[in-house]
Amino acid sequence: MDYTQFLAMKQEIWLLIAFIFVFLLDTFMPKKDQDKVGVICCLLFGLLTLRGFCPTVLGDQLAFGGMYETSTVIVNIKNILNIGVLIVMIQGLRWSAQDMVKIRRGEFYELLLATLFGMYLMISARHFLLFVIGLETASLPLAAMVAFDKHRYESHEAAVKYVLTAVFSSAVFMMGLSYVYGLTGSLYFSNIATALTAQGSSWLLIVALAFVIAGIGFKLSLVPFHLWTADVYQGAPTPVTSYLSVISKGAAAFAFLVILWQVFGSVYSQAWEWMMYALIILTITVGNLFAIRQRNMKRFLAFSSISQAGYIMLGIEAMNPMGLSALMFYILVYIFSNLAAFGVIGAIENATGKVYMQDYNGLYKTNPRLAFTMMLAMFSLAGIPPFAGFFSKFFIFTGAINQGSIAIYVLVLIALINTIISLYYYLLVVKAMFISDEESTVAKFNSSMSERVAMWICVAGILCLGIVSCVYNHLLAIAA
Amino acid sequence: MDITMIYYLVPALIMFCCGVYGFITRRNMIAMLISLELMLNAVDINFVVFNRYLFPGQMEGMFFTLFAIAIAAAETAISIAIIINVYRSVKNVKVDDLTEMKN
Amino acid sequence: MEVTIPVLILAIPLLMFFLLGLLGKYMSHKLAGILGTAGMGITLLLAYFTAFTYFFSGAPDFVDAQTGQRLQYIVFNQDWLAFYNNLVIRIGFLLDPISALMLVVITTISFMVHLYSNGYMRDHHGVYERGFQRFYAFLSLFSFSMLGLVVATNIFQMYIFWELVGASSYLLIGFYYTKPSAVSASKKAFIVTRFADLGFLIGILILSFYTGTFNFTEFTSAAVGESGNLFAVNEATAQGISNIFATSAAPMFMGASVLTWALVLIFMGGMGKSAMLPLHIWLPDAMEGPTPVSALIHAATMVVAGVYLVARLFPLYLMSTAALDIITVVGALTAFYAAMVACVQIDIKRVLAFSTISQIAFMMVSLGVARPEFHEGLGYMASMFHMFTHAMFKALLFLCAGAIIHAVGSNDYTEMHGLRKHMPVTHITFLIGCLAIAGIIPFSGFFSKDEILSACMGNSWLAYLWMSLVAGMTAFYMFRLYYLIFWWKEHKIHAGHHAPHDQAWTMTLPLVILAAVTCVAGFIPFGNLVSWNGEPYDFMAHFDWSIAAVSLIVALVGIGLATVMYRKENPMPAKMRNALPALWNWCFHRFYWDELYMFITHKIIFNGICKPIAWFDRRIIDGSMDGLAYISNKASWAIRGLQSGNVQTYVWIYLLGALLLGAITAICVI
Amino acid sequence: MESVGSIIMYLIIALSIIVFSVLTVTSRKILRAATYLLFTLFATAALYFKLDYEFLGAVQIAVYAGGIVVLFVFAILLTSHPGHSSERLVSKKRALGFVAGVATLLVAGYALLSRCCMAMTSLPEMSNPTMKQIGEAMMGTGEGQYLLPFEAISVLLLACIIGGVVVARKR
Amino acid sequence: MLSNILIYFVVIPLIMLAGLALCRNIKQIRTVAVIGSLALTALSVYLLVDYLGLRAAGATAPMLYTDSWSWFPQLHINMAVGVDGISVAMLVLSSIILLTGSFASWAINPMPKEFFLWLILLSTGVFGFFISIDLFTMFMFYEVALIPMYLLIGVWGSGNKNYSAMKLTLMLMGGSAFLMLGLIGIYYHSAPEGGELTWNLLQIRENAAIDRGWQYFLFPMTFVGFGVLGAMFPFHTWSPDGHASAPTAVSMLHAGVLMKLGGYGCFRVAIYLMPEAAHDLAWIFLILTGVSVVYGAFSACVQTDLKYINAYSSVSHCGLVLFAILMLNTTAMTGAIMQMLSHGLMTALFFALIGMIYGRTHTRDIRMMGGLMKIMPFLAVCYVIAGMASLGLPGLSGFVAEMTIFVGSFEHTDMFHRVFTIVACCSIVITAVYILRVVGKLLLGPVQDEHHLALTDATWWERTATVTLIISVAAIGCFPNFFANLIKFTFSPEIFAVIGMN
Repeated sequence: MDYTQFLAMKQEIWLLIAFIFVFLLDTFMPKKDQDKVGVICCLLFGLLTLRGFCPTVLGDQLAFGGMYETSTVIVNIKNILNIGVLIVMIQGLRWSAQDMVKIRRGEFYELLLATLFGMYLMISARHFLLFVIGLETASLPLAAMVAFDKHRYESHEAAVKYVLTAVFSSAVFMMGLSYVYGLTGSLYFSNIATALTAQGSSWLLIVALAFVIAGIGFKLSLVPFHLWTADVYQGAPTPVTSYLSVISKGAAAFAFLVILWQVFGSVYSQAWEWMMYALIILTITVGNLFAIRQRNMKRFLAFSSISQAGYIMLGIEAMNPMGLSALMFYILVYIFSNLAAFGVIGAIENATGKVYMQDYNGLYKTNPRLAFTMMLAMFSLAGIPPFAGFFSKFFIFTGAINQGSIAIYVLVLIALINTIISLYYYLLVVKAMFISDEESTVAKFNSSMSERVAMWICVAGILCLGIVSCVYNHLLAIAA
Repeated sequence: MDITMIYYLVPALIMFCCGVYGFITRRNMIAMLISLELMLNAVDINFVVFNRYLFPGQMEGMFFTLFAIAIAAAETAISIAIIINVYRSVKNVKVDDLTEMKN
Repeated sequence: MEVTIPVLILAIPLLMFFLLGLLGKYMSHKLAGILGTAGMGITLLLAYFTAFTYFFSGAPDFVDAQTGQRLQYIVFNQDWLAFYNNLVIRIGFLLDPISALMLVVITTISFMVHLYSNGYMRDHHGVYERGFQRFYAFLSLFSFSMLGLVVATNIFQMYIFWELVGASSYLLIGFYYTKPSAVSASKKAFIVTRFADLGFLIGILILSFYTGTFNFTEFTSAAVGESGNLFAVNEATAQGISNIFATSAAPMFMGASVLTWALVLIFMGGMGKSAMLPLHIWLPDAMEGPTPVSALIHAATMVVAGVYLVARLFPLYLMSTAALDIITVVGALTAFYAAMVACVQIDIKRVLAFSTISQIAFMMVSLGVARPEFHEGLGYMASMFHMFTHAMFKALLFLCAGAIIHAVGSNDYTEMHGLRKHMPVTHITFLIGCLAIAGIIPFSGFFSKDEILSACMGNSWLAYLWMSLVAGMTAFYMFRLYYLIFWWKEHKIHAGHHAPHDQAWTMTLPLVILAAVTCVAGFIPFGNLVSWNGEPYDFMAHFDWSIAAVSLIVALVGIGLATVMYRKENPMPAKMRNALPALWNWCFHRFYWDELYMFITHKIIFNGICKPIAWFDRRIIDGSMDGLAYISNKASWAIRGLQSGNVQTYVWIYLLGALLLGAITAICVI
Repeated sequence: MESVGSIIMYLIIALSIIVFSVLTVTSRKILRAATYLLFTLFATAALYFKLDYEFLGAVQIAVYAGGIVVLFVFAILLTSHPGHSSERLVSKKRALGFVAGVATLLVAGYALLSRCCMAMTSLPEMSNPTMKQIGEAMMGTGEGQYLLPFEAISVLLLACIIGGVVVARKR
Repeated sequence: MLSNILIYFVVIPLIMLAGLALCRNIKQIRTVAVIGSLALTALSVYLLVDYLGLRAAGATAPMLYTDSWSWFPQLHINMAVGVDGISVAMLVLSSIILLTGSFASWAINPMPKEFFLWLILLSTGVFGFFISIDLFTMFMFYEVALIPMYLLIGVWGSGNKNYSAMKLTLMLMGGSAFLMLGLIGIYYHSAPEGGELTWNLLQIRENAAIDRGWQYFLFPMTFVGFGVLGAMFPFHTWSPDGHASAPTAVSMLHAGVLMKLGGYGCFRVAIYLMPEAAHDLAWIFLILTGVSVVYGAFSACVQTDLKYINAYSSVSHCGLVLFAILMLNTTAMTGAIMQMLSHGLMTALFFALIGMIYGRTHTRDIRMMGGLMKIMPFLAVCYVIAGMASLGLPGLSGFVAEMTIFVGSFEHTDMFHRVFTIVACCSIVITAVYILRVVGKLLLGPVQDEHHLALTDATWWERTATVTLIISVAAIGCFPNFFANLIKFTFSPEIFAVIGMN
């Protein structure tokens, strides 16, 4: 029994320490200093994030008999998630200081850290048991977070929908796993892969795989496993929505990639290639079609994030290092873009309680900075150069086409045509803010320091990530 | 007669399908959760049976089941907490009534 | 020859255009008029000098010392736009008999018109019309373009100036731009000629593609071949040029050789500019422009560009007699048609316009019937001769008409009657013009027309008879006009202003000069100067007295008839008109050509093509683009039921999705 | 060749699993449904015993039957009035559920049967895992040992407790 | 990096953007805009002179001033720049139109700062596109140039601006969707098996590794992709609406420069890189473009909105550009590029004038106006000149371009090309019809609306803008050989060798 193996899990352990620290702080801090919990938590997590970039955490290692893996790529993806979580935390400061919420704000940060821990496990797990635990850790406490706004009915409804779909999908997922186990006799990724290479594809495997894909597809909100998404995003408190839409999705995407490549890589063309084609096309198209009509900004972004998930899947479909790097880069850019959008939505919601698109009419005249940030976010999500979104989209397409078959060209073409639809609805927001002649219903207001900091970070990311090529070059270098 | 593996797998599958049926048809959310327990239980049976029949030399399936039971408990706990929360707010646990957000 | 003078001939009018156009509004009207006239005067002198040098200096550049043959001489030739191989548009200055002749004609008439306009473009109180400077600028632009056209060294240069001439004609016809009729007339003129130019352009494309050159010298020398070798002086041929028509004659299209097609299409351009049937409709309307403009552009210079074009390419046309026959037929029909219409018009400028059409048709016929084997290509020379004389007397007639209109204030002859006492100078000069056009010896028209008839005779007797008839009609309608203006009983009152009288010296002087030229021009030994191959010949040798006598008689008959009918007010015309109402109506309405065109352009092209296309574009093409958006939107609404809000439905779709995904993949893959 | 007793045992277990499952999801009284669930869980525990996983069977009874079902009962009692039975199901919904259940059964069943050589495996010999083995596997860090999941699930449970507290707390 | 002259075409706009962001009032904004665009014009003229000097000194490389800075090395993406005669011509064109556009939007209202910010961002894209020889950066700049249009039209436009702006943006981005696929496809076939892939145009051309089968797929993708921006026949419908709604300077820049991106791209990417497919598939696009030449002209004949007329005229003229490019020979292509220059200038002139007229009369319906020649002679005369250029009057730019195209197109001897050439030729007549119709109704004739009599003629900045454009139009028209030689030298013979022509 070699307990030094825990040292491989530096990031997880630091995260847990932070978690416990916040827990203790929240429990034992005097009532009057409670409002500092959020800031302390942000600072702490900021340090943690910075620490992630230290060279000491790097290095490939398999621990716990191959159950846990850490590598440069994994550390990087965790760092990417950390950045996102940090922004979410900063954005959440103002929200968590509200009267209705502040009594529970310590728990908000604790749950945030706990679910992040779950995501770390999902990413690092090389054994399905650990993976399932990670998955559940990442999704169950989130249900509590979704239900955080007790004074809002939508929050309850969203929580119910989330938790019921989540447990159902975990049941389906585990059902699939049980068949995989039956076929291969192991839950270690490497062993399964070896066994599958030997036996190839079968009905049972494909059905099991479909269940597995459905289980993770739930987290990624791939169509047709996406139906909870919009309702939950709409109902959840805005910081939780942004957390769900970027961090949870990003982690799931990477975990999905690991599972499909490492575990089922050998049955790529025999099993999941076509499944993924179908899912990608469905996801992008249906997400887009639903997004066209939405007028609630959070719901709108929910559908937009569904279709974004489809683009992320293209990186998985590529089955090559370029796809991996493009996926990481896409998630990174997506974090900044989407969080910028949610930052603006949250700021406006906190100040005025308005979340509908028509409330954004003429926003530029009253709150030009918010409008500008929102526009950048929309352009980046739509993939307009020179913003980061363009680069991420371009690279993910390039990565996908690297796979080389004619089918992938068709797939990419469909995805590209869908970008037009998505551009349409992103422009609707821009139109409301800049073009609409109506008087703005949102009066001029000053957003809080924390919101501004978060937005500045996001804007900086949107503007710089693409043009400053070293980020992607780094990701590509480590992926190769 | 040999009680081969399929004899265990099929009842488990039926159990799972019952769970699915219940989950989709029940209006009471707690009843839905009960159906869900059936599904999780079916999964557990599967793991155990595979482990026992095909890979008797190791304990992966068994351990998975062990942990799955814990996970099921956690799931149930948090689900019930949320359902009770909803009950407090709307005095009702009918899933059909929670359709405010749609389209 | 020095380059300076030819360059100046082109540059001065252009300079004047820019000077008057850009700075005109800062000048007094008078200064502008003087500047314009002076500029043209200098150009006139330079052009005379150039022409004189060409014809009479005997320099080896211009005339072959041995044979006495006149040569083509390129004074300068500047590359303007290179396409490929030798296909280069050049801007140059070609001197040969016809271009020298045209230089003289254009500058003379242009100068006269410049001078004349000083008087014409003022009202009776001496107040200049609005836009006077602009008028002179446009005149200068026109002169520049026309000069550039005639001295073109290659067919593309000709096309360029051809277009410029059209544009300046557009500007001048539309000079009174607030008058809707002037605006539509100018538009019509431009579009009709533009349509003709399309043919010209395609013709050029065909010709230049097969010959690999634009240059006239190369066309002609190649066309004449080794035996003629006449214009091939200026190292005309690059490699393989003698084979050009060996190739171009070979490709056939719809039963005719490519060469014929090219020539016919090029002639189409000429038809447009020279108002040949059926592209003549713009010319009568063009009379909406100021009368001096009509004199310059629509009588003397621009409208003969078509004739000039055919003459320029005459050696080529000789290779395709089919094309020449087409020219003859078109010309003959036009001549007759225009003469018919001219007989009944009441607007004096209209009459002159139709007479112009008819006379140009004479020139066309003359070219069409010209063959080297008969009278050494007399038709060519006759055509050029007639072009020259016609320019003079027709300009004279127009300027007279202008003077009359200016005096009376109307175009309608019913307002005139009996002006001979009030305007004696105008009367005499007008009469001279009429006699000339009718072909009465010794006025210039007699000689030129007689040679045309001779040339017709040489080709076919039918052409001769036909053209003689037309000549008789010419005499008739011109004298009809003459009597109607100057005879009859004068109107008692010319309400509102004092009685008409002869105009200022600036207006009468050109009349007198032109009349004088008309009297003597017939005696110029034209054959010495111009012939189709440059070889001078004695034109009297081809003078057929019998034909001359016949034509004289025909003319006299026409005059006599006009005298009988129109000398005094009498019921005969009305009787005639009642006797043949249909014919009269058709003639009066110019055989309904305008209505036909109106129908084609408005009903068929505008309503039948443009509008449907615009509709198609907005509804079908654009509609399908909008339709895509519409479909996406509809689809979006159609599938919104998926998101029913009930979590159990969500789960159901989830599970079914997973099962289908698995099952379908499994069925497909395994 | 199994002993008759074993076969009878099997039949009882299988039958009760199936019957009680069906009853769980069809009974209209919710408390009764919870009771049927309990029976199903007991039958499952019996199945584990029959397959020689005594420890697992014990856990099943302790955690599931003893813990979760009690939780359910409390929840039911909290949220419903006594004697309250659920209304009749909408037939459309029943059809949906039926389709989903049968489709799952067909697809997964066909998938299982298509690997018939695997499905027809008969029961091999196996030594009962001793508590020592189980304990070592639970605490070990090597391959086939589960210290890390064990630790991880503690975080999960802690997080769920916090979450449950957050949600259930009155304000 | 800054030692390369070309990079300044991007750097100067970026500096302008920064400068504009700091501006406080309209005066400063104008100053920045004018100084910046003057600097760009000066730069482009200097480049033109220097380029010709280098060529005269015997530089024979297909592109000069080439330079390449690594950007995403593993993906072989570089910021690669280089120009040949065509790009130089386009750069000159763009800078002139930007300059005149700045003058034309002298009194833009409201939000002048934002307007110029977007306008300059747009021109950054345009300049970047023309100097790039790397497909990725080219594409990036291409899209940078497209998107500001949405806001420029949406905020500062008129009429049905929301719809138009959305339609324009979506259709153009739709084109670029095809384009992106085409470009990525080209990248993956840019080198022979095992070779180093590249985005660099010249390198791809040199490798000539795209096999014919793939070309059949990639050529239509790229050609249609760029063709949408070049207003190719079924995909042109954004143009009338978009132009009609756009503010003056935007119409100018869009029709004058942006649409040229399409033609330029078709040539530089689709045909240059995939000549075989171009040769084999040209007939499809020849039919489309040949039709669009007359189709646009016919449509223009019945429009009553000035901008619609001009937009359809652009469809016709730009159709001619693509038509000529597809003729695949030096002469026609020279003509195509000249037509791009010519159309760019004259259509910018048109839109500037229409904007100025609209700014005064507040209507663009030709039925509501008349006799403007009397009221605003300067603008009217300029309009006539623009019209004359458009209908191909010698001495102005339209003529030389069209003639070059026709002569080039006529080099094909087969019936198909001949027929379509003649069809295209017909446009010169139809063009005359609609131009004269407008001139007749709008400028000539009696004054239609008494209120118009009080209107004023052009202001000094408007005069500056129009006169600059007219001089440029006349310069091309009078000295075509200068431009023809500038362009012609560029056509690398090898692509024609591939096609088996010239």
